[in-house]
Amino acid sequence: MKMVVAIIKPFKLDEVREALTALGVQGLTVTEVKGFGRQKGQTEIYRGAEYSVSFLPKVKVEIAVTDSLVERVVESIQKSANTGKIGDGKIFVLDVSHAVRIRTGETNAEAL
Amino acid sequence: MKMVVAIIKPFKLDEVREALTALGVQGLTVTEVKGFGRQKGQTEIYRGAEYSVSFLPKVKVEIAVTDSLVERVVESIQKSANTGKIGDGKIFVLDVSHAVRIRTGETNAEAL
Amino acid sequence: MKMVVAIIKPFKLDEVREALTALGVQGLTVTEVKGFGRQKGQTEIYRGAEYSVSFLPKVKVEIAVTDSLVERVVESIQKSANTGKIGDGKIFVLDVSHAVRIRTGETNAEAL
Amino acid sequence: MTNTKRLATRGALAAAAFMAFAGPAFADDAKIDTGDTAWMLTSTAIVLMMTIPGVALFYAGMVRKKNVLATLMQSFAITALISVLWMVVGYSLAFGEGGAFIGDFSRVFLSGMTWDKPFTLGSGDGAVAFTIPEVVFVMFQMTFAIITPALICGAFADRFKFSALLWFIGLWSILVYAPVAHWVWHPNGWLFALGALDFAGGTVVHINAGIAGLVAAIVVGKRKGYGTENFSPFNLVLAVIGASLLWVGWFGFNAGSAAAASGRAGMAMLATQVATGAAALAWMFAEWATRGKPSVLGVISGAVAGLVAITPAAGFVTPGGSLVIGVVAGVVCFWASTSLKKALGYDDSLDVFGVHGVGGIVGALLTGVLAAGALSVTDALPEGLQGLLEGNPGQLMIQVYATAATLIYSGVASLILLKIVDAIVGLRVSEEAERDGLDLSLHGESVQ
Amino acid sequence: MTNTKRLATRGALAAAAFMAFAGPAFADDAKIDTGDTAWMLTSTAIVLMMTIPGVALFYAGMVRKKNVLATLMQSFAITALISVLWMVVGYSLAFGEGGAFIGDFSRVFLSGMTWDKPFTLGSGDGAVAFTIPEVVFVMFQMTFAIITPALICGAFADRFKFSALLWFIGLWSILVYAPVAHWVWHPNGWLFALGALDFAGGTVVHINAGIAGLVAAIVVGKRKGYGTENFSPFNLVLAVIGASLLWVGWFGFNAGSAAAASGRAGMAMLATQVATGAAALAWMFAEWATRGKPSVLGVISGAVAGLVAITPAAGFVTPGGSLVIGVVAGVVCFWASTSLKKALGYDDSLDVFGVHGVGGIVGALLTGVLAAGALSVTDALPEGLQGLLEGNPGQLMIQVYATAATLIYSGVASLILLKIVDAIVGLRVSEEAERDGLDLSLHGESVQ
Amino acid sequence: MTNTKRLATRGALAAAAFMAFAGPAFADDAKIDTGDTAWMLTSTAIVLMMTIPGVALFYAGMVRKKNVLATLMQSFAITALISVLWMVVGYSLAFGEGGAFIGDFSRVFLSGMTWDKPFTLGSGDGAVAFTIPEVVFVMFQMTFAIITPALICGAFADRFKFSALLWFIGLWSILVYAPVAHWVWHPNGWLFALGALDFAGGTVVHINAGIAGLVAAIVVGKRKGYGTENFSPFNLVLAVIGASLLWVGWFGFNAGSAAAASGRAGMAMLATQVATGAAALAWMFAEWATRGKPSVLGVISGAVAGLVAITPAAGFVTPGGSLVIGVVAGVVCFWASTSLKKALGYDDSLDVFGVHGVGGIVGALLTGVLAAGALSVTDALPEGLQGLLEGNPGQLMIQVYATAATLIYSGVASLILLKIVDAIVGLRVSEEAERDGLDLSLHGESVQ
Ligand SMILES: Nc1ncnc2c1ncn2[C@@H]1O[C@H](COP(=O)(O)OP(=O)(O)O)[C@@H](O)[C@H]1O
Ligand SMILES: Nc1ncnc2c1ncn2[C@@H]1O[C@H](COP(=O)(O)OP(=O)(O)O)[C@@H](O)[C@H]1O
Ligand SMILES: Nc1ncnc2c1ncn2[C@@H]1O[C@H](COP(=O)(O)OP(=O)(O)O)[C@@H](O)[C@H]1O
Repeated sequence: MKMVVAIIKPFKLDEVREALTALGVQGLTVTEVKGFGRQKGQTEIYRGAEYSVSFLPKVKVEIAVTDSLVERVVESIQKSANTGKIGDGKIFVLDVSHAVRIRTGETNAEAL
Repeated sequence: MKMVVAIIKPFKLDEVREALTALGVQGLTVTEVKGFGRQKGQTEIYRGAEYSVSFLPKVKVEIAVTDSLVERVVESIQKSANTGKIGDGKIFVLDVSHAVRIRTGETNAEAL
Repeated sequence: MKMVVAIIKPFKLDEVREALTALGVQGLTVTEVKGFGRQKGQTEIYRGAEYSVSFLPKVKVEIAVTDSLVERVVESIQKSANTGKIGDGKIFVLDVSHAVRIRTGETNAEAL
Repeated sequence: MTNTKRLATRGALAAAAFMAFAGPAFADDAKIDTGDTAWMLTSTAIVLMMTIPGVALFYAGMVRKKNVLATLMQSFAITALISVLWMVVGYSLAFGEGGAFIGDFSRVFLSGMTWDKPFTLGSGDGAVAFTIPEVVFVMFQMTFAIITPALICGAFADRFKFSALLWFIGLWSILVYAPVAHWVWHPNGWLFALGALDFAGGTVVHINAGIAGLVAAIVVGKRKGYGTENFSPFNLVLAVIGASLLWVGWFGFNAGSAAAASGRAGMAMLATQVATGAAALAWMFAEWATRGKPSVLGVISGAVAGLVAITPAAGFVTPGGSLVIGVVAGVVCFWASTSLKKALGYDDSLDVFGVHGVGGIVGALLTGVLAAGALSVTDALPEGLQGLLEGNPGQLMIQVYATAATLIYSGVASLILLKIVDAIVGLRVSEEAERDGLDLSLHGESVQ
Repeated sequence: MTNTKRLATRGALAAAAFMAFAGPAFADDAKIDTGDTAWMLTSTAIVLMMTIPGVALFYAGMVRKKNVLATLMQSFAITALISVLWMVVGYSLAFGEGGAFIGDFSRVFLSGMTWDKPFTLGSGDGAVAFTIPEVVFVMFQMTFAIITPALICGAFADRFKFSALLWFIGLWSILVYAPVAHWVWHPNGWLFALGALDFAGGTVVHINAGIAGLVAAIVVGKRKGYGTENFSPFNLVLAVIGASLLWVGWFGFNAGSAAAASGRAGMAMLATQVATGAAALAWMFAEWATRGKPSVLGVISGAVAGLVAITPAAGFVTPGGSLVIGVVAGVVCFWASTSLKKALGYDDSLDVFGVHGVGGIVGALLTGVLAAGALSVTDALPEGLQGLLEGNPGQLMIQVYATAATLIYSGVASLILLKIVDAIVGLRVSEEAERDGLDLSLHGESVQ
Repeated sequence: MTNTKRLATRGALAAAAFMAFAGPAFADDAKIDTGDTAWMLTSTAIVLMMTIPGVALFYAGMVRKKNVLATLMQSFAITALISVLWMVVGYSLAFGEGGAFIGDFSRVFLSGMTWDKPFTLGSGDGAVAFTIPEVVFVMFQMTFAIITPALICGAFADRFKFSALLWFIGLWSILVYAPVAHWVWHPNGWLFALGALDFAGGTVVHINAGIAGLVAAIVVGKRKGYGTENFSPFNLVLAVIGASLLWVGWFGFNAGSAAAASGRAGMAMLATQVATGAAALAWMFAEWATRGKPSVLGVISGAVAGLVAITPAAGFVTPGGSLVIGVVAGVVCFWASTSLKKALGYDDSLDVFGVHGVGGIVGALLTGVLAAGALSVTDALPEGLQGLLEGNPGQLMIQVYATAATLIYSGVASLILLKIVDAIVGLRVSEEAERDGLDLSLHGESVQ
């Protein structure tokens, strides 16, 4: 089982979620994060001081999926979150050695 | 060493923390997240428009533990976070290859 | 490839970022989290009730790096985030099996 | 006396009623009344409070997080802009002698304005005499000139360029607001002469802003994601503060329109309170019945609908009449802001038309129905100003007429102004700016 | 003159004092005083501001995030509800002629109310003549009728059904508020006749709301997690805004209760300011000394405690007396809201009893101690209204009596009403609704 | 008449102008004017609102999240503290008869203050007679004594100890504010006698607070991270609410300083509005031109700069004059708060000096340039109070003199007081407390 972690632009969240639902993904977890990368932030003004905002608002989506689905999930995120502009974000895949559904105690694939 | 990641209902946080402390866990990290899953959100009304809120507030708890403790930690979360109702959340276990305590530079088991 | 996850004190974020940039790290993702550990929080007062705040504000920094850089990244965080006081935080290293840059579709090392 | 003439008199008196039923013009050495002046100074302050922070917060509380500051900015910048424009030329065009359609340039830069003796508006038979000095009248009216364009902004929230806003509002204030105010409130104005009843600005302020907002919303187009994305408000707390300050400030608006600390001001305040409470409850129960829950946004919207609808009627109706106006306004504006808007498909972001336009129309017409003569008896007009229910259908026709005239003039003129501004600076921000939010893209700031 | 009679006179005069020491009833063609009317119109506006947004924010700032909107909703909906009820029947029951215990139906729908001449309350010897029209009196009193039930809601915040709230508050306003107001402020009222001193509503508003809140908190039961979970406020900024607007608005409440723009109004304003400042400092230092830090919640709670305690005394005490009342109120209310509440174990969420109930009692009793005759001298009562310190222990006994009567009547009647409403619609939301927060479960909205 | 004498007369008249151009002292049985009193009661209420919640929010909205509550706390605690101190001794030192430099102890605990007849300030030829009772004058002035030190706090926001704040502000109020108020506003005061024009407190309030803030910012030192970390405001919404309430309340401040509900009050209100609007626009366009975007913080800062600059001039200048003052203040304060501050390198956190100090100086000097005699004509002074433009360069010199005197006295005295308080309790929190934020470390609370 894998954990797919995607850092995307916030306004792409709904699109990504729909793309994933279409693949049969039934759950995911979303976190508001700030990203630092090649994309440069806008400049904020404050009483004469100017701050170039180096951290930009991003959204982190975490989806635990069975190994068989990983590839399609990654691909589908890559497509739906893409705008072609710098700052579109990254996808990372991590190993999950065990998963449990709290309500039922089901494990691994059944837990998703 | 493992990283136990649990997505739970926010109001269960204190209970889970106490259960873990009882097991001897000395630290954990908590993030406010939004979850999408089988549990359906309430409907919000806004000037005639109705939005069914698909993202629900959840809490993510991350606990790095030694391999020997993993099983008990997972079990204890599963029990203390359980309400038996849909939306109780998931537990994922990931591998950690290395850990460091910033203050002292201690590593791995001693770092926790 | 590895994912370095560091839980640090919020006011150390800028220092850590600069240290990492000096190493050639080009991107990272930051999340506001609450930490529970050995460091005890301040006491909040509320109309006679006193709550010792057990969760303290921390910042989680996630940096995906190539295996060759891991050691230096960990070391550099450990140095720059260090104050020598309790609560300085932890660094965890996790395995990343795959990485993709959404904009271009580049993978692994090129994706970072 | 022919019917027309009788109506004309009636009109003059209606406005005179609005102007505190003052007697004949004071001799030059007359003294201002300190009590009346105290109340008008206070009213001025609290009507300013209706715009900043009232409208500013009411609107900012309904938008998404990324547009909160830009929304506040609109009300605040408009306040600054109109403060200067009104002094330079607006007041002169609205309240200068002029003719039936617009004032003149006699008060440009407020030259010739007096400040140490009671003020008489207009001249000859129709003149209306006040017990307060002209400078206080100028200030009180300025706060009305400020809030009206600030109200419009809700219709095109989340997508309007700030530079375009300054151009559009500046021109609109001079070319739409000033003339309409002259029509209705200056003794020379043609709607005044016709006998239209508008105690505190149902036509001049609310119908005027409502239709301008609707036109602007249509011209500028829908927000990206309208109908599909969740546009629910970032922080309704702000909207509740805004609505509350609107309610409080509206006492200055309506009771202040008596232009005196009089029983008539008290009656206007009472009518305002009763209608507002009734409208808030009516919207709340209507929503509760049809959507299953009474929302906070609903109850405050209902209150504002009630405040709007009672505005033209405040000094002319009994407490019972206010209750009726409130209930009708609450239900009708609820319907207009939900079902009607959906059916017609325009994106009036914060329901400026649904609440101010429709509420203003409801109020203008019901004033023609419910006006109670007993409240406006004078020697010259022993039966007072009566509405349909007291057997005077003519009044309702006049109200229809005044409403239609305002809708048409304001609608057309706003359209033309928008097209001109669009040609010069463009009305709408870029798609990216809209997505990133106006706070950052227009003003370089954000709410954290 | 027997002692009883003397007291009765004293009572009538106390109220007359409250009513601006007016002279004999005006002849029918008397004119209203524009200055007094201006001040009463203003006072009405700022007392409304005390409830919306004042109390609304003060309370919303102390609850958890999930209940912020529901808490605002309570104050706002109550404002709407009472605006209608007061006009329909509340005013008539409170200020209609009636007898010693309640008014009558003579002013239902405000029929018979006059608006163009000065108003005389009551009739015969005890009548109190005003220089303002009745409609302004109706409006001013309405704002008191609105804030009192809004205050109650803090006691059962976070767990009360919204439907139950409307029922309970509606009935309470008619069956508890109106009679108690009649007792104390109508010349026919038995506490008025007894000579109880209550300048601006210590008994009618604060003790009344405080005890009703306590009873409601006990009947509805504790919040889930009380004593174990961290209930600290989501956003104290809102509470600070609320407390500030309460302070400002209280000038209308207390100085407005002079019913005139008079020196007496000025004295009441000064007493209010001094007591409030002193109470805020007293609570702050008491907390600093016992808990180690001066909290923001503490200093604003102290200010409100001072405002409450000075309310019955405002027109009767010297600046020095106000200082004493402020200091005592600050310390005692701090103790009541922390130690006493803990000891007794009830869950009065936002300390309605600890601040309004206890503060009201402190004020009512200290008025009996500190009343300075010199401030209320009239021809009929050359020594003025004196308290214990000036050698009149009888006044303190009367104050005890009035306090006890209010506590008992309001406590018992509130209990009965709560039981009735519980039987019909149920008082408390489900456990799940409470956990998810009232914003979402009752109103389908949330603060983001 | 020698020139000196003429100036002295002019001075007395300037103040008399400020004091409503009252006639000779009233006979003992004179009646207070209810209209004037109504307006002064109202003004008092809205000037209080300027500090809480006005200044409190304006400042709290500009700091970082961890210091929001501590910033609110400063304004609130100061309000409480000065309410007591002013009554105990402040008023007596400021407005007691005394000499040229300070009042006396004749009004300690307000003993001897009258409340039921019109008040005359000072005695003999220079006496200024009012139509309101002394108690109302005491209250109105108290709100000025409250806001002045509250303004100072912005300069050392984010790093000042709360205990040090109470000491410093308490001493400052007595030893700096009271004397300067006496100099300028008491007929015995030496700047009054000199003929300095200060309608509503340009020197006493703004220059005074501005220079004290600058000195304090320098003495306490820069914030950790100044110049390197991002200090951008947590929630500008609060700052917008604050600025809006400042604008509204300033009508009480400036028009209230006419001490009557008069045409002069109306003129002051108009001047305030025009200057404020112009300054907001001026700052906005200056920023837009030089930084590329018009910020919300900019436009509200501009508005406050305009309010400050028009304060000394409000009753002495024409609408055109106000416009000039507004534009100059907007541009100059923008420059002072950005370029000048950067160049000099001090850390005045919220630009107290840049806005209040510099704006106050701009206003004081331009009053000497633009004063229009026609607005202050009396029988005794047929040409009125004229400025440089009307051929009276002497007035500008006097203004320079008064400005310099205030800057020097307040600067030096503040420095000494700060050093004393530093020695006793220490001015600055620990580095750790500053890092964790003052909310938690000083008050044990936080905004969630
Ligand atoms: N090495 C990394 N580790 C973790 N997160 C990263 C890393 N590099 C980039 N990110 C995240 O991805 C976001 C986008 O990266 P950026 O370099 O701006 O553009 P792009 O994705 O187009 O290469 C960043 O804001 C950051 O949140
Ligand atoms: N595949 C997944 N990957 C990551 N998070 C998930 C996944 N499925 C569910 N979640 C998280 O778990 C929460 C609960 O899931 P849900 O399907 O609603 O109920 P249950 O846990 O009872 O099956 C979701 O809100 C989401 O945050
Ligand atoms: N086992 C753990 N798993 C996850 N996070 C941890 C763990 N232990 C500590 N942390 C995080 O590290 C932070 C610092 O830990 P703490 O025990 O207070 O001090 P120190 O890092 O000096 O040992 C905690 O607040 C928490 O966020």
